[in-house]
Amino acid sequence: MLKKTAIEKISQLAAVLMEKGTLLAPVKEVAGHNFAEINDPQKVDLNFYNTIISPKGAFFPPKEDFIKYKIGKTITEAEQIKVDSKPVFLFGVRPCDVKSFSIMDIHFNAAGIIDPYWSQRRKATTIFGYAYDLNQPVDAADFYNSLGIYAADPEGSDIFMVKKDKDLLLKGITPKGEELLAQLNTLVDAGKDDEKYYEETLKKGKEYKTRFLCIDQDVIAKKLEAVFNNNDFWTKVSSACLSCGACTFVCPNCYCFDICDDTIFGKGTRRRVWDACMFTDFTLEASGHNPRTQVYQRLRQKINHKYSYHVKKYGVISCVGCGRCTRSCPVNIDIYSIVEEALKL
Amino acid sequence: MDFEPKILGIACNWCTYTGADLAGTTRLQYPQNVRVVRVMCSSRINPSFIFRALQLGADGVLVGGCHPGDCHYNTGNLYARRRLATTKKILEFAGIEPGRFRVEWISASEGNRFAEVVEEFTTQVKNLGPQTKLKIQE
Amino acid sequence: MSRIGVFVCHCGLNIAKTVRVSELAEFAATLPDVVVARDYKFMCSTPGQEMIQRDIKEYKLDRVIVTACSPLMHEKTFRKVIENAGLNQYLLTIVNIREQLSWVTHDIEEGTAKAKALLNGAVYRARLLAPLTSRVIDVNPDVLVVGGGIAGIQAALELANTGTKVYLVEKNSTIGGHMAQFDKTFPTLDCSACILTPKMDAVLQHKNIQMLTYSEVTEVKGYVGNFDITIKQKARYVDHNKCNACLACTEKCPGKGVSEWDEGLVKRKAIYIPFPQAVPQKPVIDRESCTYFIKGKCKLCQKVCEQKAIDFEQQETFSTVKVGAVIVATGYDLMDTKPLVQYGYGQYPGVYHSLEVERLFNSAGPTGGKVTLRDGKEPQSIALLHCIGSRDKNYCEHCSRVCCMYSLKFAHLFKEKTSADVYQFYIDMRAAGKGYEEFYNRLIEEDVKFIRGKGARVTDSEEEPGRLIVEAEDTLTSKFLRVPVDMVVLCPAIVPRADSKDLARLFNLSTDKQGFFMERHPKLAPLATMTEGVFIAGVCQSPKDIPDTVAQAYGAAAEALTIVVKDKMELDATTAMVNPASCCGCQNCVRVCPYSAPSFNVDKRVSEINEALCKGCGLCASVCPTSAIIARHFTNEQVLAEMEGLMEF
Amino acid sequence: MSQAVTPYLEMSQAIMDAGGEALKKCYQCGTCSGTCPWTPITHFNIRKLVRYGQLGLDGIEDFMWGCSTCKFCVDRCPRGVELIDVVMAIRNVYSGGGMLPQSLRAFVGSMSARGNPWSGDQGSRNDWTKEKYPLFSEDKEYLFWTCCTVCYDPRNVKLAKAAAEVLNQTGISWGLPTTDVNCCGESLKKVGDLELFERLKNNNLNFFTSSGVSKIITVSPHCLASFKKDYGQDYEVLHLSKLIDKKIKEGKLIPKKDFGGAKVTYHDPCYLGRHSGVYDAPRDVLKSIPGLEFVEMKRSREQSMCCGGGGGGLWMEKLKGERLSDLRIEEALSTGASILATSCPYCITMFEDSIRTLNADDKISVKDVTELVLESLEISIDEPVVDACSV
Amino acid sequence: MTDFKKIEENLKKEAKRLLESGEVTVVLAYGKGFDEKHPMPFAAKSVADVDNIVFNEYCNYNMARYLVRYPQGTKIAIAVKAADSRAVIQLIQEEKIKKENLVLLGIPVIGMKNPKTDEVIDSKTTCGMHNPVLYDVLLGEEVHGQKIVSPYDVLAEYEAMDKDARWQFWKDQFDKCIRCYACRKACPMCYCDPCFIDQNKPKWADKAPQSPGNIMYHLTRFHHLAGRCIDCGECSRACPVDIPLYLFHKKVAKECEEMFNQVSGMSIEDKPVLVNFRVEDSDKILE
Repeated sequence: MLKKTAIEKISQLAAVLMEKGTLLAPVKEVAGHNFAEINDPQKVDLNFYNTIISPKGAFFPPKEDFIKYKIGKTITEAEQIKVDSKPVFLFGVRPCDVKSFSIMDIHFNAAGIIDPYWSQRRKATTIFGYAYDLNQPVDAADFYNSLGIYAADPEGSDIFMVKKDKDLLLKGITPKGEELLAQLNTLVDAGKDDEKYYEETLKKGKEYKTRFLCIDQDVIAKKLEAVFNNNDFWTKVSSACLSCGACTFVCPNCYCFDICDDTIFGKGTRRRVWDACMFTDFTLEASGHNPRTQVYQRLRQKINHKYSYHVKKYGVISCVGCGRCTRSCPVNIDIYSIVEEALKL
Repeated sequence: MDFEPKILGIACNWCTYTGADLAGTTRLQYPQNVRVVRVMCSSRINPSFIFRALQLGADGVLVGGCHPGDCHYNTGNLYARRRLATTKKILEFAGIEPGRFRVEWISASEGNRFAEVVEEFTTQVKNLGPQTKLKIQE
Repeated sequence: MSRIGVFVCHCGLNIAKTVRVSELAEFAATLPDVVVARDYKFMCSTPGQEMIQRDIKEYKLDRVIVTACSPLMHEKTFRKVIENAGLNQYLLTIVNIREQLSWVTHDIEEGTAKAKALLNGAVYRARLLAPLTSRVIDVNPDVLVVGGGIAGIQAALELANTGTKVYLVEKNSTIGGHMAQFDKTFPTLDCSACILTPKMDAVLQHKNIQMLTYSEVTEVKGYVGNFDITIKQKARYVDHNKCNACLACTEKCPGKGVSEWDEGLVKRKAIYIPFPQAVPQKPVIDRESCTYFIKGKCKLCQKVCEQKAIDFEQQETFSTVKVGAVIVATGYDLMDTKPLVQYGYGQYPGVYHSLEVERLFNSAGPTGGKVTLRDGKEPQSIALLHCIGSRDKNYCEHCSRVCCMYSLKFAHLFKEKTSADVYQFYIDMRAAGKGYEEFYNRLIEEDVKFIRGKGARVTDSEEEPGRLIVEAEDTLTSKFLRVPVDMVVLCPAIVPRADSKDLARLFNLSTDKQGFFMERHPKLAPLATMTEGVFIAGVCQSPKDIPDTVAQAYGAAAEALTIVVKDKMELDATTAMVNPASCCGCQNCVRVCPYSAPSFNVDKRVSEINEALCKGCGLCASVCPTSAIIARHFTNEQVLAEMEGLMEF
Repeated sequence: MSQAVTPYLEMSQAIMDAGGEALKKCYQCGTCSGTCPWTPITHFNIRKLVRYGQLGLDGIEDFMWGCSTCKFCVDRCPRGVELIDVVMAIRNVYSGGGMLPQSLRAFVGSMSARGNPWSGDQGSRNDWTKEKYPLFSEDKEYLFWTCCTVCYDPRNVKLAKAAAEVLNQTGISWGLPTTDVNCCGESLKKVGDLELFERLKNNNLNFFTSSGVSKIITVSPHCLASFKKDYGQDYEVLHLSKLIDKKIKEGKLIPKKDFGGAKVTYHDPCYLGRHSGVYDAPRDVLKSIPGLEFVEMKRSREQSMCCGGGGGGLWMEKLKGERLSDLRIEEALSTGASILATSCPYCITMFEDSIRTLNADDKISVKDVTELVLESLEISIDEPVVDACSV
Repeated sequence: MTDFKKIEENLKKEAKRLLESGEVTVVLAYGKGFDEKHPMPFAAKSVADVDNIVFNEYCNYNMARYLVRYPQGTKIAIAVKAADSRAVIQLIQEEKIKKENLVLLGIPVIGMKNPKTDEVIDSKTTCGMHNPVLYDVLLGEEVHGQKIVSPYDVLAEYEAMDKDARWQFWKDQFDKCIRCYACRKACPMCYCDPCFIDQNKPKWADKAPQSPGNIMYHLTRFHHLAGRCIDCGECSRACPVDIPLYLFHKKVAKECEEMFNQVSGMSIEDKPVLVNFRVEDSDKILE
C-alpha cells in the first residue's frame, strides 16, 4: 500500500498522529534540525539533511528517571517510575539511523538483557523511515555505505517515506505500519507513477554514494586490534581531540550511561543519564585510580569499542556511518579517517 | 496571606555574626526571615553558594562581612567584594532580580545596622515576590 | 548514618518566651538520624551538661547539637562537655536561637518556625561533620606590652615579677602616659607622681623588662604563641648608651618647640626631656624645632656634651621581637573641641580643656602649680563645663566616665589654690565608685555651685571686656543664666588615640563605634580580643578611671600569662588542606592567602598548605575552582548541606 | 487646691503619634533652652515644652506658641532630638483641640479660604506683575516661585519685582506660576495644621506635575525648605541668592553702581542658613557689589540670631521687649551698618516693623540682597524700564 | 584582505626552521582535515609533519588550549591569532606556562569564517581584534584601518531586555544544553581537571542534562572565567546545540573591565582580577 500527501500539508498528517499518540519529528532549531516531541503540528519540518543529534533519544533519552524516593526517619520510601505506554510515532528517520536501532537492540532488547524502558518504548513506537533526498549532494562526513546501508533503505522502518518533488510517498513496510497507514485519513492513495517513482528511488539509493571504507568488518576489527599498542599512532590521531562528549552524544550507537541520585530536602530521583567514554571521569574508580587518564587512551577505546570489540562480541560494527560525530566535532576529528589511517598501517 | 520570604544570610564570624549577636543582646526587633549560616570570613563564600541558595528556594541572599580594611584576615573581604560583585552581575544578566542579592559590611559593633539591613532587605525581597526562576521545582 | 543528639535550651525564659522549646525538641526527634532530642531549662548548667554526657554514652551519639545561645558564647563550653564524654569536640554544632532569634522577636509562632529551620540546617550540617585533631604549637614565653601609661607599666611589672620577659613599647620619649601629667588623683587626692614615679623607676630597673621608648610597632606577623613583631625605634639623635643624663645640652639649646607634655601651654627646648621625672632621663632632639635641622648649623648641644652622645646622623631603626602574647594599652586622646564653636576654645584665651588644667595644677607644670590665666592673673570665677562632646550624638555618644569626678577634683583644687567661685555645669552627676559619692558631698560642702544644665554657649562679656559669659539654662529653676567668669574649663570627650585604627589593623582588633578596641565579650572575656593572644587594658578599651585601669592591667597580665606560662598550646583545627587529586595547579590559593600558607609544589604540580600558618579563613577554598581545598569544619559540603537544611522549611 | 499632678501618658502618646516621636530621646540637659534665643527674653522654654510633652502635663498650651522654629536647638541637641517636629506635633495635638491663639485664627482662616496668609484674593496673586512677566510653560527651564508674602505684602512686592528684573538679566528662561497655586504651607505646617498643609501641598504638586516643573527658584527660604523637605519630591530647588551668586561668578551679572562705601551687614535667615545650609552665596553677592563695605554681626552664620518670624511668629502679636527682631536691629546698629541685608521676606517684614518701633528709620534700612543687586545693576523698578537703544 | 596562502607558507617556513634547529619540539598549528573546509588543530613534531600544516579561513582554533597538555619545560611554538595570543598571555599570568618556553607565531588576520555558517567571525562573537597582542614572529602584514567596533556592542540588545525576558532567553538556551562539555574542553582557560561539575564531593549540581544542573554549570563557569575569558568564541563554536555562550562571557568581561579597569590577556604583568584586589575598589560595584 503506497499512500501520499503533499509536503506542504504535512502538518495535517502530524495533527492526526498527535491525536493518536506522541509524535517525535524533526524541527528546525538555530543550529539545525533535531527530533523533538511535537506540540504544534506546524513545527514538523522535513526540509533537513539529517538531525544534529540522533533519534536514539526516542528510546534512550538523555535522562531517564527510574525511581523517586523519600528518605524518612526509619524507612526510605521509593516508587518506580513507569514508562508511558502511549503509542509513539518517530517520524522522518534516515535509513542509517533506522539501522542503528537494531544495533542498539543488542544492548537493551536482547535475550537476557531486556531494558524495560527501551523495549517498551520500542514496542510502542512506529518508525517512519525517510529516504535521503537523492537530488541533494551527499554530506562529505557520511560513510554509511561502508556499513552496508543505502540512502533509500526501508529495512527496519514500519513505514518508509520517499520525497517526490512536492509530495511525500508513504509505504507500509511492516504489518504495524500497514495498519497505521490505513487509518491515516489525511493521506490519499498514490498513483501508478508514484509507485514507480518509489521503486526507482529504492533502486537509485544504491547509487547514491557516500565515502567508502571497507566492507569487511573483521578486517577492520583485526587491524585495530593489531595497532592497539601503537601509541604513536593513537597519540597522533588524538592530538587535536578535546576529549569532550559531543561525538558520543550525537552518535546513534553510543549507549553508555551513568546512574545518579539527585536528592534535595530528603526527596530524590534515581536516574540514568548519558555518559561518554571521552570524559576524564568516565573510568575514574572509587579508589581514585583511573585506567584511562590520557586522551589517546580514550579515543582509542572509543574507536576500538565501535569497530573492534563490538564486532568480536556481537558480530557487528557499532556504527552506521551517519557522519554526525565528524560534523559535531569541534575540531573536525573524523572517525572514518582514523580507521582508514589504521588500515593503512 | 502575606508572602514571607525565605532569606539565606551568610555572615562572617568576626564582624557580621558578632554584630547580629549584638542586635540580640540589645534586644532590637527585626523580621525573622533571614536564616544565617556562619562562616569564618566573607571570602569563604563561593559564588556557587549563592547560585545554590537560590536553587534551594531562597528568595534572597544576604551576605555580611567586615568593613573593608577591618577584615579579621586583613584582606579577605577585599577579595570577597570583587568576587561577589561579579556574582551579582552574573545573576543580573541571567535575568535574576539584582535586589535578591545583597552584600553589606556590618561590624561587630553595628547591631543596629544589622537589624536595619535585615529589615530593609526583607521588605525589598518581599516586594520582589517569590523567587521562582532558579528555584528547583520538585 | 549518624546518631545525633539534639539538646534544646530554654535559657530560663530568655529562649522559652519566644520559642516553644518542647515543640522544637519534638520536631527534632522526627528528623532522620536524630536519636534523642531533649529540652532543658539551662543546658549550660552542670545538670544540663551531665544530661548531654549521659546521652552521649547511653545513645552512642556521634554528633551533638546544642540549640541555645550564640556559639560565640558557649561553643567552647559545650566542646569541652562532649570531649569529656569521649566525643571529638568538632562534632558539636551550636544553633543560635537566643541572640539571633528569641531576643529579636516577640512572636512565638515566628520564633518557633525559624528555630525549626535553623535546627534542621544544623542536622544537615552535623551529618557531614568530621572529627578534627587540634594542632599543638610551641609557645614563646615572652610578652609585648604596647603603651607605657599606667596600664602598660602595671601589666609589664606584674608579668616581669613572675619571671616573664617583657618588651614595653612606648611612642613618647618617656613612659608615664597621661597619669604622669596629673597632679592629684580623685577621690583620695593623693599625689599622682607619688604613686606613679616609683613604678616608672621600677620598670627602668627591672631586669626582665626591656623598655623601648620613642618606638612604635610597625608590623605584626605570626599568631598566638608565636608573634613576630617589628618595632620602629625613631631617631632620637642622642645615643642613649653614651648619654649620662647630665642634661647640659638642654640648658644650652637655643631651639624652641611647643611642649606637648604641658599641652602646649609653654615652650620647651629642641633637645629635651618632657618633664624632670621622665623615664628614661635622657633627652631626644625634636627635628622640627632644632636649629641645626632647620638652619643647618648650631650643634651647641654637641659641643657641650662630654659623652659625645649627640648624633645628628642617627636614623630610625627596626628590630623584631618574638613573643607569645601581646597586651595593648595605648590609652586615649581628648577630643578636639575647636569644632564646637559655641564654647570658644581656641577663640577665647580663658577657655581651657581639662588636660591643660591638669598641668596648671601640677607643681612641675608650666606655672609651677599656681592657677593663673594665660595673662598671669588669678581667676576670680571659674566655670567647669561637663559633657563637651560626650553623651552627644553629634560627636561621641558615650559617657566619658571620668569627667564628673575630675571636675570635682578640679573644683577642689581651685578652691584650695584660688579664692575663685567655682561653677559646675552638669547634666547628671555620675559618682559611682568607691568613695566617689563621699567626694561629691565634700565638694558640695566646699561651696561649689552645681548648676544642672549643660553649658550652651561661652561668649565674651560686653560689660566687662576680657571676662567670659557662660550661658545655660538652670533646668531646676528654668532660669536662663548668664554667668560671668574668668576661666572656663571644658571637659572634652575621651576618644581613642588618633592612630588607633592603624594599631587595630596591625593586631586585627575590632573597634566599636567610637573606635575603642573591642573586647571579645563584655563579661566573659573583657580583656581578650578577637585575636587570640592579644589582650587590652585601660582606656584604649573604653573610658575608665585609674583604679579600673590598674585592675585591668593586672587582669591582662594574668591573661597573657595563661598563654606564655605553658610551652605548648593547642590551636584550632579548622584549617584548610589540599586534596591533591583534585588540584588543577591554578595557584589561586597561593595568590590570595594573606598568610602565605599555601605554596605550589612544582614537581607534583599541586598546591600544599602549611597548616601552622593557616588561620582558617577559607578564602583559598572559595577561590579554588576545582574544590580541591577543604576548609575544615566549613567544607563546601557542610555549608551546602546547612543551606539546604535551612531552606527546607 | 492640690498642686499634685498625674502624668497624662495618653496625651504624650498622642504627641508622639503626631510626629513627635523624638520626645522620648530627650534627657533634659537644657542645651536647647540654653541655646534658644527666646529663653532670655520670654517665658517660652523649649526644654520645658519637651518635658511637659513627655509627661503629657497640662499647661503646655500656655507657652507652646513661643517657638519660631529657628533650628538652633536642633543643631545643638546632643540627643539628636528633632525639636521642631516635637513643637509641630504638640501644636497639632492641642490646636486640634481648639487651642489656636486669636492672632493665628485669621492666618489659618485665610490659608484655608484663600490659600494665602495675607487674606489676598487668590486670583490676584500675580497682580503685582502688571502682566509684565511670563507665566511658566513647559519650554521654560525654571519656575520662579513667588512667595505669598512678596505677592501680597506691599513692601515685599518691591522684592518680587526686583527678583523678576534680576532674573531677566541672568539670561535663564523662567516663568511664574499661575494663580492656581497657593501658599507653600510651610508656616502652616509649623503652626501644626498638618491636614490643611497636605491640601495646600497637593494643590501645588498638581500644578508642578501638570505643567512639567522640574527646577524651581524661590525668593523665600521658607518655600525653599518646604519644597525640599516637606514635599517629598525630587525637584531641583534653588534659592534666588544662590542663582544670583552663580550668575555673578559666571560674569552674566555685573554689579556696576558704586555704593560709595556704605556699610552693609547681613542677617542669615534661619531657613536659608541653618535649615538649608546657605551661608556664603548671599555674602559673596554682597561682596561683589562695588563700594559696599561688608561687616559681620557678632552672631552670624550657624550661630545667627532669629528674627522671630518663623513658625507662625510673623502673624503673632509679641509684646515690646519680647521681640527678637528688635534685638537683632540693635545688634545690626552696633556694627555701624546703614544697610541690613537679608534674603527672606519674613525677615524683611519683621525688621521693617522693628525699625519703625525703634525709630531707627534714619539710621538703617532693610534690603533684600536681590534689591541691592538690582540697584547695583542700575535698573529701577519704580518706573518703566527704558529701552537702552532709545536713550 | 588577508593573504591566507602567504601566511600558510610563512607558517610552514617558521615551523620548519624551528623544528630543524631544535629550538622547539612541537609546533602547534593547523593541519589538514578530511576536507578543505574542515582543517584540524595540529601538532607538528618533526620536519616531516610540516607538510601537513595548512592555514585558511576555517582555521579558527585557539591553539592555546593545547599548551597545558605538554609537560612543563617543553619548548613549544604556537600559532596565535589575536584572541589566541591573549589566551597565551592569560595563561602566563596564571603561571600555567612560561613565556621563555614559547615561540609565538603571530598571525594577523581578518576574515576568518565559521564553517558551520560560513559567516565571517567578527566582534559579534569574539573580541574582534585582528592582530596578535604578543608574538615573537609575525607571519603576515598587520591589519590596520579597520573600523573599530566594540566587542560589547552586541550586548546592547540583551542588556536592554526586560529581566524576565532575559531570564527566559537564557533558560531556553541552557535547557538545550546536553552537557557534552565541548565548551569547557574547547576553552583555553578551562584547564581544570577535574572540573567542579564532575565532582561528587561536593556535588555542586546534578549530572543530568536538565535545567538546574545546566544553570549551575554555566553560571559557575561564567564566574570561573570572569576576568579570564579572552573572548575567542571557541566555546560557542564548539557547542553542538549553538548556545550563544559568548554573549554571557562578553557581558561578564565588560562588567569586569568596568569594575576593575583591566582587560584580560592584554599584559603578562597583570594579575587575574578575581584573585586580586585594590584597597580603593569601590563598594559601588556591589550595588
